Amino acid sequence: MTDTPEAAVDASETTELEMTAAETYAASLTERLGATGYSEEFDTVRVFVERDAWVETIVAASEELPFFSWLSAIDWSKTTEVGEGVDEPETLEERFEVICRLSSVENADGAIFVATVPKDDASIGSLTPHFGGAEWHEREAHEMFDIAFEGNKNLVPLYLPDDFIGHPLLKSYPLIAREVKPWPGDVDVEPMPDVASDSQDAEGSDT
Amino acid sequence: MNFWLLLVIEVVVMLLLVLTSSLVVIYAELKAGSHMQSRIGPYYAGGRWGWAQPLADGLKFLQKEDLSPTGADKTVYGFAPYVVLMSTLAIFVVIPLGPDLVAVDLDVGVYFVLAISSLSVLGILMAGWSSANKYSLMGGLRAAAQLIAYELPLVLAVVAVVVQAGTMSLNGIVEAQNDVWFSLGSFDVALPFVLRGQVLGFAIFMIAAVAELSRIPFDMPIAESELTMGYLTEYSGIRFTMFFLGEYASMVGLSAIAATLFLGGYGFPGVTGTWANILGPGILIGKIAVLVFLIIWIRWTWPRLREDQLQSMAWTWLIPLALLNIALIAGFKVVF
Amino acid sequence: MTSREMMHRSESAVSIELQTPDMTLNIGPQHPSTHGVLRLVAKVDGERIREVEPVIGYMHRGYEKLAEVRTYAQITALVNRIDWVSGFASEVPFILGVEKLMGVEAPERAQWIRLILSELARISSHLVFISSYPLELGATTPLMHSLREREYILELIEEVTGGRFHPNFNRVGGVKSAYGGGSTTKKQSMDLPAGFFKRTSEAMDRMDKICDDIDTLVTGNELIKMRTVGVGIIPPDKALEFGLSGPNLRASGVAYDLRKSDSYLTYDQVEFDVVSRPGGDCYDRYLVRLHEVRESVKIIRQAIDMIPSGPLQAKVPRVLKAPKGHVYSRAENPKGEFGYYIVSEGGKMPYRLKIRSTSFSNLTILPWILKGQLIPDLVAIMGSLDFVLGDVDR
Amino acid sequence: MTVSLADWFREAANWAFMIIAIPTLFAGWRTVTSNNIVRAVLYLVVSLAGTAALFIMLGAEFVGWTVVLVYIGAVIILFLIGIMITRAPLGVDADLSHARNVRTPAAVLGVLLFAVIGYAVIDAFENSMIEPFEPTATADLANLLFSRWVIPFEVVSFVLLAALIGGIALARKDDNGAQR
Repeated sequence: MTDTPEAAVDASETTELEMTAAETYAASLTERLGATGYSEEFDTVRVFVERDAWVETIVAASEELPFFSWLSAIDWSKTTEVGEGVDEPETLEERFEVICRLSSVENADGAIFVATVPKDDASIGSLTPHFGGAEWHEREAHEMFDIAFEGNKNLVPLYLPDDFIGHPLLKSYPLIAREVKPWPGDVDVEPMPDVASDSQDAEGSDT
Repeated sequence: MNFWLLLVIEVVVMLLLVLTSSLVVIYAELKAGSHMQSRIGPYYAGGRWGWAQPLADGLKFLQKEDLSPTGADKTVYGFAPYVVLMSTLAIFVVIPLGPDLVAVDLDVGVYFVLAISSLSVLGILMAGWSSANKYSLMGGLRAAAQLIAYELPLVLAVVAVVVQAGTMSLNGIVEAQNDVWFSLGSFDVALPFVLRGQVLGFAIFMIAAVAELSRIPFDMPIAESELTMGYLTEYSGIRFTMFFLGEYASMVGLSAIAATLFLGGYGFPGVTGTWANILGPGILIGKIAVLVFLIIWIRWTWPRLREDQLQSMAWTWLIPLALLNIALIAGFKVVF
Repeated sequence: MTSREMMHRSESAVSIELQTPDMTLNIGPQHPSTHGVLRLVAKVDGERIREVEPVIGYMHRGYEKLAEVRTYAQITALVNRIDWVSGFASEVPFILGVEKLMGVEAPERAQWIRLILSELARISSHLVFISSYPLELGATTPLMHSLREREYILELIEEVTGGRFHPNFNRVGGVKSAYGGGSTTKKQSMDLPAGFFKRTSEAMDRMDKICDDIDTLVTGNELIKMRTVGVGIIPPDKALEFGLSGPNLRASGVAYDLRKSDSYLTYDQVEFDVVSRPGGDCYDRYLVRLHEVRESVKIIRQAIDMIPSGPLQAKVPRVLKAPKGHVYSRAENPKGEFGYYIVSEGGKMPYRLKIRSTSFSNLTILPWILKGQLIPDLVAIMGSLDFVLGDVDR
Repeated sequence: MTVSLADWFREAANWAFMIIAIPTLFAGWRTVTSNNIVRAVLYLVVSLAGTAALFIMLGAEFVGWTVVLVYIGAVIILFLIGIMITRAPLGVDADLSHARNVRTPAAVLGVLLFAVIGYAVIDAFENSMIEPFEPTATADLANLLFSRWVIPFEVVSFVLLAALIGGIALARKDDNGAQR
């Protein structure tokens, strides 16, 4: 996979000396699953998976990470109707990322599996035959991003009314309320209290 | 003319008795329930202790709009509460308050009570079916299945009493319990049936009575968390009040029957003759109060059973036990 | 055969077609046992459920979209509205994630305060369960007793945060200066209100007492056992497959508690047991929650002894800007694993915020578990899953 | 001894009889003409209740209450449960409106039955009067039932079984419908 975000490191190149525990774990997990790459930042392990290998990789990973936590998607878009845009729109490749997190139930291990799905062919295999809990998550991703999950027989809207038009979590979907009345933005963010200089003796006030 | 006057007086007295007793029981339920839940309960209505709360509730219900669903069978829907209320009111007719204080001393008093009280099922089924609501229908069916299942142990428990007393007249049954059973020297002992080997019968009767009343732990017909309010779901205003009154009236009625059949009715050791007529109602009311409190207590303590558990309890426990009870009592009667 | 007879025949054929014994029962969205606006479309055969299709979304507020147009500080006001029964607990993982993203660490005292309030929120949430669950089975009295005790917890939360349900108390790098702590115009960080710890430990004594009361009133009650033991059994593998977490998972015999296995705040410094039960039925789910109240009491007692003095806020820049990155932050909420996956492209607002809400995942098992159950068991099972609709719909 | 019409109307008991009998007859009529099965059953209840009331008027209290307990309280209720569980639509049920070629023989049969029973009753009792308001002792009835009439009594109890079977038969789908 060539279009992984910049934080991603190719699995074969990670033989650096100063690897954190999470990074070591990420590297070994990626190798065991035969995934294309991984990234580790802020203790969050992401493992990149080919779209075609999506289902089997996750099923294989569930041997050691049996807890199906959630499934969702990210819309990487150069332009956004509302909210924060991407940092470098000119180099970004527009795509969906389908993300699914599995975790261990014995220790802190866990990983987010990421598969890239092109926007013009937004479909990926469904996890429902293997994880009953995936059905609702996939339905949600389907209605919010218009990603098809092949094999999920019940891809009807979960939250939205049946006659709803549009896919709200797409970056191209405007927030109607914002159109009517602009949000004041961060003007009303309350000022942070000045702490370190004159904080009270905390215990003193409590007796 | 005398007959008609007496009839009118009896009807009025009966109605007042039923109304006041159910209002008192409603109040008792409000108060006892709230104290069991560490609440105060009604407090303001009426000035002191919120005694007028049941009246105020009744007035509130009376002035509410009497709604009926569009798809309902209006006639049946309208008649259902009356059928239920009628069947509970009729019970009071035969309950003896004293040796001479009984509206109608029927030769077949017990039989009459059982026959009439079985009619309330009809009203409930009518209500459930005619409401055009699935919850109502399920509630009505549950009620009917439940009442039929518990009618049997109830009847069988009563049969044991009839066997022991040798009469179906309620007055006769009370008198049988006031008869001298044995003497300790010069001291004559009269015991109610519950102390004469009818403990099992009494327990079966009370369990079946609570089930007939559709109260917790047998309140599946109106199970709020499952069927919203069961067959009562669509009722409002005065018709709802009828069901509501009917429930409490039959609580009093069945307690009175239980007190009469098992606890000696208006009888009390040492109270005889005219005194029995004067003190009889008070004694009976005291006994009813104990039973009513028991029923209230159970309600505020237990959860509800499941429909199948209720059925299996009736068919696998209560009915065999009731049959055993009859056999024991009959054997007892033959031997002594 | 005359034409009249033919017509009659066809009429009766139609009426036979319509007499299917299956009835479609719409439970909710306004129904006492659905805790709000959940709707179940159930195909029932008498009282037996053949199939059930949960319909959610009546409370969908689009928090994931809203979060994309709000700054990190503003989002904290949203997230405690997800699971309002334990509002504070939903804030914690988010704020921890943002702090991780920004490289800020809250002072130790603030961490302890978060821990205490999280546990108070857990007790409050579990008390709601303990009160409402017997109610769904028909017992009304435990409701009053445990809600009365919950009031003491809510008062404590209000005393510190100013809000009973929506505290909005966390700030990036610490907690808000406590309500009632003194003037906030002097721009100094105020501490907890005077006497808070004393009142907390008094409340903890009450919690022990109410647990004992509930034990005698509910736990040992034969009828409660008849209704719940062996009902709605979730085997551990199914629980994991459907992403059940929290007490629901622990009742299936999986002792998975993020406070132990992926410790955050200062949970590694306190001693407590992870409550788990092997049965996986409704009764076990109830018992796990009841015992967790006791464990939370234990944790809070230790925290009161161990809390250090110090500032409540770390130094943070006035305008909060996160670096580029992905962070998944999770915490053990009263209802289970609560997580936020924050994707930042640099800037004041997240590029994407995925909220892993607990009740949503816990409810995904409904169609599987309700199949073939009785309607009274439906109530028992749904109640035992302890969901909040705001948490399901987000 | 024959009574004139005026004498007949002077008697309060006869008025009571009319008050009970007319609704009973009407309910019986509606039972067979009603288009809705539940309503038909409810009319049957009214007609049975009227019958019970007539029995009580005649002093046969035990029989009267037996009709209430067994027929209304048990048979009808079981029947109602049976049809409500399976098919109890509100409103008009087309299935119940019979063609004329069914109605006419039924009416003829009914009239014939009435004539036969009426003739038999009049033939047996003619003008003998029944003393009003003197209930039969239940004990006597019991003695008779359990000595002379014990076998008919047991046979009659099959009526409950018949009600159950009838309920099942109604609930079953017709052969041209799908089998459960």
